[in-house]
Amino acid sequence: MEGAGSSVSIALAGSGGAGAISVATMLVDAAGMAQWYALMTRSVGAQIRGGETAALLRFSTEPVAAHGDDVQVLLAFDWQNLDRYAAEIPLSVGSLVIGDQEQGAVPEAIVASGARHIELPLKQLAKAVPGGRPNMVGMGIVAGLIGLPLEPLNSVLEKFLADKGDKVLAASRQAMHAGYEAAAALGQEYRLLPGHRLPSGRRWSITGNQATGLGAIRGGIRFVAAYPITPATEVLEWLAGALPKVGGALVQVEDELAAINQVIGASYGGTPSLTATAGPGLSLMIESLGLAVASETPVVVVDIMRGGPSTGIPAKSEQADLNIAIHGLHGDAPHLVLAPNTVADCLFTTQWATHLSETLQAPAVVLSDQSLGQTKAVLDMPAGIVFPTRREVASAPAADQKYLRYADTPSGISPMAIPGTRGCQYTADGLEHDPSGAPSSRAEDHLTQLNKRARKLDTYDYGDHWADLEGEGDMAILTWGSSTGAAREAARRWREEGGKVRVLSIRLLLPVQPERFQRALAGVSRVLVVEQSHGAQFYRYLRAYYDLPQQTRVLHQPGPLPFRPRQICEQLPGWRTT
Amino acid sequence: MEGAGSSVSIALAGSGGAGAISVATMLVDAAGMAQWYALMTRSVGAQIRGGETAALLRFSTEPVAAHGDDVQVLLAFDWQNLDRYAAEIPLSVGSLVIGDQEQGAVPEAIVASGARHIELPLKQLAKAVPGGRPNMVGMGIVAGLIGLPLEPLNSVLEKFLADKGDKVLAASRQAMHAGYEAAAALGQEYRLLPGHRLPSGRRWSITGNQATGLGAIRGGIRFVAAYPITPATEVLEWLAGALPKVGGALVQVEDELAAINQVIGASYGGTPSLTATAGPGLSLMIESLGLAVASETPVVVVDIMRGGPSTGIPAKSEQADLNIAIHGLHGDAPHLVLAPNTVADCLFTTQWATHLSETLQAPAVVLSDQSLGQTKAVLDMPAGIVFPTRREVASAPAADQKYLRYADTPSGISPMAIPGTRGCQYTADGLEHDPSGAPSSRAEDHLTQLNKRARKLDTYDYGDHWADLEGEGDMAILTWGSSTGAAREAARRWREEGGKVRVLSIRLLLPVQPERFQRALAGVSRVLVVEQSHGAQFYRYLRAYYDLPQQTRVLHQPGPLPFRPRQICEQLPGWRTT
Amino acid sequence: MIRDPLPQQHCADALMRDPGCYRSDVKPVWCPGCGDYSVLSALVNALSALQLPPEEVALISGIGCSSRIPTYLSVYGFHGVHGRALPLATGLKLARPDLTVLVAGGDGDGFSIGGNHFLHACRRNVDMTYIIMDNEVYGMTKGQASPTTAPDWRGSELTPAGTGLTPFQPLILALATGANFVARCFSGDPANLADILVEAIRHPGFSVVQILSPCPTFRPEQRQWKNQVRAIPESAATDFRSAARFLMEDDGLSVGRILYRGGRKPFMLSQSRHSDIGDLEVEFAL
Amino acid sequence: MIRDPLPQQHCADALMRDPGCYRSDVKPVWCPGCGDYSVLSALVNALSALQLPPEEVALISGIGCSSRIPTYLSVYGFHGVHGRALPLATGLKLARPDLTVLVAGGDGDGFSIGGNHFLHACRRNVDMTYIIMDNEVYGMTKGQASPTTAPDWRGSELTPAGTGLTPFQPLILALATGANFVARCFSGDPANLADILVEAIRHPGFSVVQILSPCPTFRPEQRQWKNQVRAIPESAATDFRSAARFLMEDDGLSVGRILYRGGRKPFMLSQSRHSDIGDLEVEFAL
Amino acid sequence: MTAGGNIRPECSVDDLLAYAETMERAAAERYAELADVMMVHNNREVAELFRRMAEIEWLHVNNVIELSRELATPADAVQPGAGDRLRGAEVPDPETMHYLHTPHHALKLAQQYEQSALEFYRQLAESSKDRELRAAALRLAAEEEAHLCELDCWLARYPEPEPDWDRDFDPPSAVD
Ligand SMILES: Cc1ncc(C[n+]2csc(CCOP(=O)(O)OP(=O)(O)O)c2C)c(N)n1
Ligand SMILES: Cc1ncc(C[n+]2csc(CCOP(=O)(O)OP(=O)(O)O)c2C)c(N)n1
Ligand code: SF4
Ligand code: SF4
Ligand SMILES: [Mg+2]
Ligand SMILES: [Mg+2]
Repeated sequence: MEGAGSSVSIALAGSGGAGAISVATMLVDAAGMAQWYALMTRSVGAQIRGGETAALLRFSTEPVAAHGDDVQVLLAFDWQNLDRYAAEIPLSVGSLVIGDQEQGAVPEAIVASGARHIELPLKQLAKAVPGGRPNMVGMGIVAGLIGLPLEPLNSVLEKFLADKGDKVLAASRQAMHAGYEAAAALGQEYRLLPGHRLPSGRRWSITGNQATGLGAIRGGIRFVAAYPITPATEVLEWLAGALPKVGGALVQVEDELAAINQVIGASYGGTPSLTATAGPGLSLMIESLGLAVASETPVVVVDIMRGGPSTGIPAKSEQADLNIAIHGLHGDAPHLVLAPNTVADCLFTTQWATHLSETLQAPAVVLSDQSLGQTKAVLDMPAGIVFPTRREVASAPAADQKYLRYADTPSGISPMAIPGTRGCQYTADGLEHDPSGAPSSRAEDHLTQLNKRARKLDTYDYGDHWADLEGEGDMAILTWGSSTGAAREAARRWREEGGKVRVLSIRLLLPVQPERFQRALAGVSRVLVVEQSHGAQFYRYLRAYYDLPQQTRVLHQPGPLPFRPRQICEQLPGWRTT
Repeated sequence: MEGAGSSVSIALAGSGGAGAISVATMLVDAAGMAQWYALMTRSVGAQIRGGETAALLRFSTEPVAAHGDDVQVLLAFDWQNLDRYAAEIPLSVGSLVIGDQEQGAVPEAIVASGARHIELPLKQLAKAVPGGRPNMVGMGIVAGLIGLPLEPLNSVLEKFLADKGDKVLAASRQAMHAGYEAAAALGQEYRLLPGHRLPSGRRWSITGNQATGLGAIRGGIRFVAAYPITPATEVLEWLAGALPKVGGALVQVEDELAAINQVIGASYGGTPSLTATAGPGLSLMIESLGLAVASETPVVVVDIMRGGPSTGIPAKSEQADLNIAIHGLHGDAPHLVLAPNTVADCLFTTQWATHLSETLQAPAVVLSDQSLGQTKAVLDMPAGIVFPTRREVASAPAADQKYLRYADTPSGISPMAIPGTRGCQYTADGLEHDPSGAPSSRAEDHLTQLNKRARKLDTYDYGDHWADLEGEGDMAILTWGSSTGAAREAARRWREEGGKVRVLSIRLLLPVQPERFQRALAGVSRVLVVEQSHGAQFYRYLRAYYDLPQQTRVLHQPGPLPFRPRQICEQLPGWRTT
Repeated sequence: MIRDPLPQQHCADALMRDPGCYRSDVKPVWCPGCGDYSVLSALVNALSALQLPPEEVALISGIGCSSRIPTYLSVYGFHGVHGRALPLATGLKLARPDLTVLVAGGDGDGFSIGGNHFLHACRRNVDMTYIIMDNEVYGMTKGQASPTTAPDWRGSELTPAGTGLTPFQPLILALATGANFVARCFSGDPANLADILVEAIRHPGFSVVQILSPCPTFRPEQRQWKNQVRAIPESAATDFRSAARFLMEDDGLSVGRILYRGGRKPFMLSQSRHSDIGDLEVEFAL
Repeated sequence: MIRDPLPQQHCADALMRDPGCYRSDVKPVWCPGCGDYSVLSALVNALSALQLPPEEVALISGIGCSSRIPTYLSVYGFHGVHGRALPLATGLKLARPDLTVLVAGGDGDGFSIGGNHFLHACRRNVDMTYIIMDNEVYGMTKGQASPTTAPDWRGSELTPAGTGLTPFQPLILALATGANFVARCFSGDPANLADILVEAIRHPGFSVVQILSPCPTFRPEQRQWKNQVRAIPESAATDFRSAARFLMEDDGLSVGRILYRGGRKPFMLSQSRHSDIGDLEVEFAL
Repeated sequence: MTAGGNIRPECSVDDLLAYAETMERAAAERYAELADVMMVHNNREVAELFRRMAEIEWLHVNNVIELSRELATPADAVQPGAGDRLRGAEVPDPETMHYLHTPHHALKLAQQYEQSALEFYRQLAESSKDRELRAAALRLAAEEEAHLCELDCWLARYPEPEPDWDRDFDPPSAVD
């Protein structure tokens, strides 16, 4: 399906310790240095160590945000338990499978795909080099297959093996070369065209979770409370290292209840604050998110979604925390919900979420997911957007005036006093209150504050960032988050075949933007909703808040398998004709 | 507005200690004995003791589920801070206000209503009786005004003052008589017609929270874990006394996280189990509700809703936890959500929820609210419905078979082994699993279990209990929970004026019943949605899951003020003409 | 409120801040006779003695009668959710080490739902003062047993036969987990309480002050506390061991003295090195 | 799995149940070298020694590497959510006092997120046995500091300078809050561990068994534990005081003995009186 | 509780006057607070009484200031410690309050504290060897005595209430 030449998909598999992941990581960086784009996701077994592991790679001459339909080349270091995740490595008749016969027969699941199969003596080739390892041979094979020049390969090897000593480096280089040469015999079919030359440093290699961390720092976050959870831990780990360098700090806490309350406390003190978690942790933060709403304290909570419900499938992706993010709070609790839709967008969306949360004095939930967060991608250096405003703070009132923390302003945003400001002392409260903050159970005060809290979010002008719209025509794909990549690729193919289609990927999920939505979909009569959830949560959300055309279809599937562009394409033509 | 003769609304007010609540409670019981119906709600200030207190009473010859539009008589023992909750005592030009001039002038807020005002020397009358108290005089006045016979009055006095000694009883009786006589001078205007005579014991006097407790026990609940929270504490307190009498038990626990997990544990052991809480507690239970979904453990969680968000307005009512109850869980987590719509229905709905939860091995959330829960009502003895089935349990499998806890059955319900059952040992899990319960992250297993968990809820036949439908015509009021009472009264008035209208009050909020809904609304072209939330949560929910006619209006208002039938009526005719 | 006829303004500026400067104009909803009134008096007197500018003090609480206290002071306050005052305060202090951070609440808030944060706050030893108004009951929800309630108290419908549980010993746990200052006081002696609060606030690290503060509404028998409390003997307060040993034997009614002052360094976040965001981005550039 | 060649069936019926009878056919995903394997062995041996019918035993856990253990046994199991094993087990035992209820998990699960339930489980003293596999790290999330981690351990990117926190002392807290049986063992001595587990399960009330169980993956230095542990002296285990005193001095590496056995009556719910539901309804009838 | 804090027979007049001023001030504030408490709980009658007491205590404050001026003592001889302000003999204890208290109770309460103040000053006057101090103490004692007389008069107007004065038919309310 994808044009060999401008994009190629390759999977590396083997039991843990075989080194599939480290090889894939190096290949991604090398590809970036070779002026290509790349992305890499991984699939792991249930074991902490030594489990089945696969790295799914895509190299491309153009920026790339999703995997293709099929894996064109599968290189397996061994066949241990491959059937446990064979479903995640879509092979077809056109695929090439490279195995080492020393590792036994090709599993049935692979044979059944009809893929072409050849044997290469990876282990033997490695053994020929003193200290050589099969994974390095494999790295050479992949590099050779796609035509990756040796220079970047050598430099990533040097970088990754810097602390291993010269002997290891030399052996690795030699083993890689052996693979590189072996690949020559396999033909030119998988070679990539040259990419666009960009100045050094203009391509980045980054994971979504790192991008989220960087976006937070760019947005101004300087305090983070952390409780580890898969797949959010890397956001926290990256921030732990980065924050102190910019005058911020991260603290590991006892649980998610502490995490959310610590960030509320820090933010109350004037420091933009964030915590990152996954579904189970978000569940525990729900009560205190409501406190942030009622006390009007800005905080950012990043949820790196994983398979649910409950503990679910921790290491795999799903877009099924939309419901809880939108509707999870008790009482009427307006807040912000945003979702990045590419690895790069993890940076922008987290930064914007921080900006909005600070500006609007409301909690923001950022819904990333495992597939964005743990994807490592080579991409164009993200633009350095700077948002102007920051939290509206109060200064000492005139002598005859009393500071009203929850003043009923026209915008709904009330200047917030930062402790230390003389004359503005107030008590922030989760109890309903009057404008001064004093507890009140009067209907009138309740209504005023409910109106105010809703108004500040509803009337703010979010501009064009609310969603990404591309394409034209009377047909639209409506999607969000990590499903956007596959949807865009499907749309591209559709257009290449002469069709017209819009793709609307909503970044700002709450507050809803009905007017902008209507404008974006003006003239659209057919909609395909694409989302990775069993319960069609996004579709239900759209129905609740937006007007959809009569002809609306929903393509929803749970995790852990990501959408393949083909699945979306299949919905388009069939639908067009019926 | 309401016909004096068949219904009368009376408010008793005074600062805490004046005895307004106790008098109102006695009057309700006495009215029931006098073959009437009654209901009583209360409004209290922020003080634990000695705060402003009002009891709102309605007496009627027919069963009654909501307050009327206005209070016809306000009897104030004093005027302390009445303005703090004057909004909750709607007076009109036709109302009568009785005060004691010794307590100072009538507050401006009362005068402004235009109500007629007379003075009675309550305190003096009381003082005339040694040991007499003004509240007893007040009780006599109200009883006299509505024509409550002396016999039931005396017997409730005896019951309530049983442990206070003869002297107190005699003094109270005498003071009450003094009031009774004083009322004679006030005319016949507020006298009620005689009610239907029912055999003794066929009328009950009960609060919604007590009815919830009784429903739980009738449903089979035998284990309750309790963490106190307003306004759910009384459910727990009643159950603490009642459970041991039927072989069950209640345990007070350290927090809501413990409560939900204890009931999951007890239920896993085979004992139908429940916990009751309010919004903040429900928020804390969210993560483990997901565990109940994934592990397929039946549990019932009663949420007595109060004003939100966050700590909100703990002692007042609101219907704003619908969102969290429906959508609050992370991942795709199908479960049951039910809501009673009258005080009596608290019994039925909790019982039914228990039945469904046990049958379907899924958690059920019951959304009652402060206004149902803390209303004391005289009503017809609820019917003793008995549901046949109970949890489908597994027995020892054949020797060559392995017990599969999460077997993919056609109904989606898999027989559950109760610990102690030989040969069926399994591990219940919140991790995704295969049919045996062993952890699995395979797409196939995930899909099977997601399908199964959705299917068991979606395909079950819930019968007619899913909603209450009354009336006919092409216009419908769509409502739920405690707003139903006012909606029904509005509809009744509408019909009395010759109009036609249906009232559909949805009891089973999740899983949704689109076919039943369509049938119930067949021929309806105009819908008025009525709900007590600022964010129109019920309306959004309806849009998400049901098809509403083009002409749909929403009447939504936050707490704490309840709907008055007039507000709903006003929406009907205006709407009809436009 | 009838106040010292001096104008309020002096509170912000004057060299001498009266206790009244630390009170807000919101009137407590506590029941007359509640011990929390005296805690409030003692606290404002302590703040006055310390002459802390009100805007540099923050008082954080959870939910409960006692947790209503921030609204009654003129310092910065946060009335959070039930059981989470300590992490909220911790976040604030870590981000704003310049503020004087106080935490206040009840035995239910702190030891039932909030028990985990209590342990971890003691371990973490952030420089804050935790003021627990212990009435051995959940006042606000109408009188249920709390973790410090005696096992045989039968006053609640939820536990009609008593809880049967070993009462929670906050000070033993505070010592065992690392709190840096431990004292027990009685609201009925607000003068002594004020003195000890001054010391607690001054002492670096996490200070725990348990205050027996009666709830006459749901525990009327606590009106007798004033006849039952006794002074903690000086010998109990010589060091960690003697404090621990004393607490293990004590019935909980010994009050009025600092039991332990530790020398552990308070926990702080280091946020020293400053560099540009651009420097962080270098790691991603190819 | 290589198993006793006897048919499985005998496990249910035979008079003599082998340890193998208590193992399921699901293979652990633990890393080779993980201490939890030995805990599993010791536990099945203990159950075999007690000859408990597998269907009358329930093993409840939270989330973590160690918390995976129920799946590996052939008893009833519940792998709940992170930190909530104790309340889940408590509910089960209260409702089903006939079952033998065991709780297992890690130091993160039990003392970080689950710390509050730990305190209250000790106070409540329900007849259960709590088996903590303490590796001083969060294994499952790839090696962060747990409450029992030494303050200067720098192995995690989340706490690159160490936590700086006083380590959590589970056994001191267990004693202080009312646990009825307290022991510390080492997974490297599974025979001793099995013996102590037998005693712990037999002992009425809440039994706490802390097991040093190394995580060679994230704490490779724990491979040295086998050379570092020493036996708890007999004198430490004579009574509550001696146990408490010993624990306060100990560095946490003394193992292999029951430190305390108390005589407190286990908590149970009384559900004695039986009457008809109709009798309950009388109170409402007018 | 040590009534009188650090004030001993061997203290100076300056100390006594500083103490007295602090105490009278504290008592005034406390009565005002009790008045507020009773207002919040809708016990207007008792609130009014406490308000009166507060006013009287403010008069005492002024009298002490007057006395200081007469004796030309420096304004703040002793810096009171945190607790000293609360350590006074006549600062009423809020924990004796009840929301259903009648004026009778309130007056009894006041009487108790005024009495203890009176005794404190009297004892000081008797045991001190310093003439000036004795004179000052006696003057302060006389003031308390006058106040006590006034209280006696009021009390006569408010006879003891029924024994079940604290019976509240209404249940307490839960607000959070
Ligand atoms: C999550 C949550 N659960 C329960 C409650 C109800 N609640 C409010 S205060 C309280 C107990 C208060 O007891 P304590 O902390 O001792 O304070 P006191 O009122 O005795 O001063 C409870 C259970 C709540 N507000 N939030
Ligand atoms: C609510 C929630 N927060 C965080 C996690 C992530 N998590 C899983 S296991 C674990 C820690 C496990 O540590 P421990 O209990 O010591 O077990 P070990 O793996 O060391 O045996 C964490 C933080 C989770 N599953 N759920
Ligand atoms: S209920 Fe108890 S704790 Fe609460 S205010 Fe009243 S006396 Fe104080
Ligand atoms: S990570 Fe550590 S605790 Fe987890 S299985 Fe491996 S060795 Fe055991
Ligand atoms: Mg308390
Ligand atoms: Mg661990």
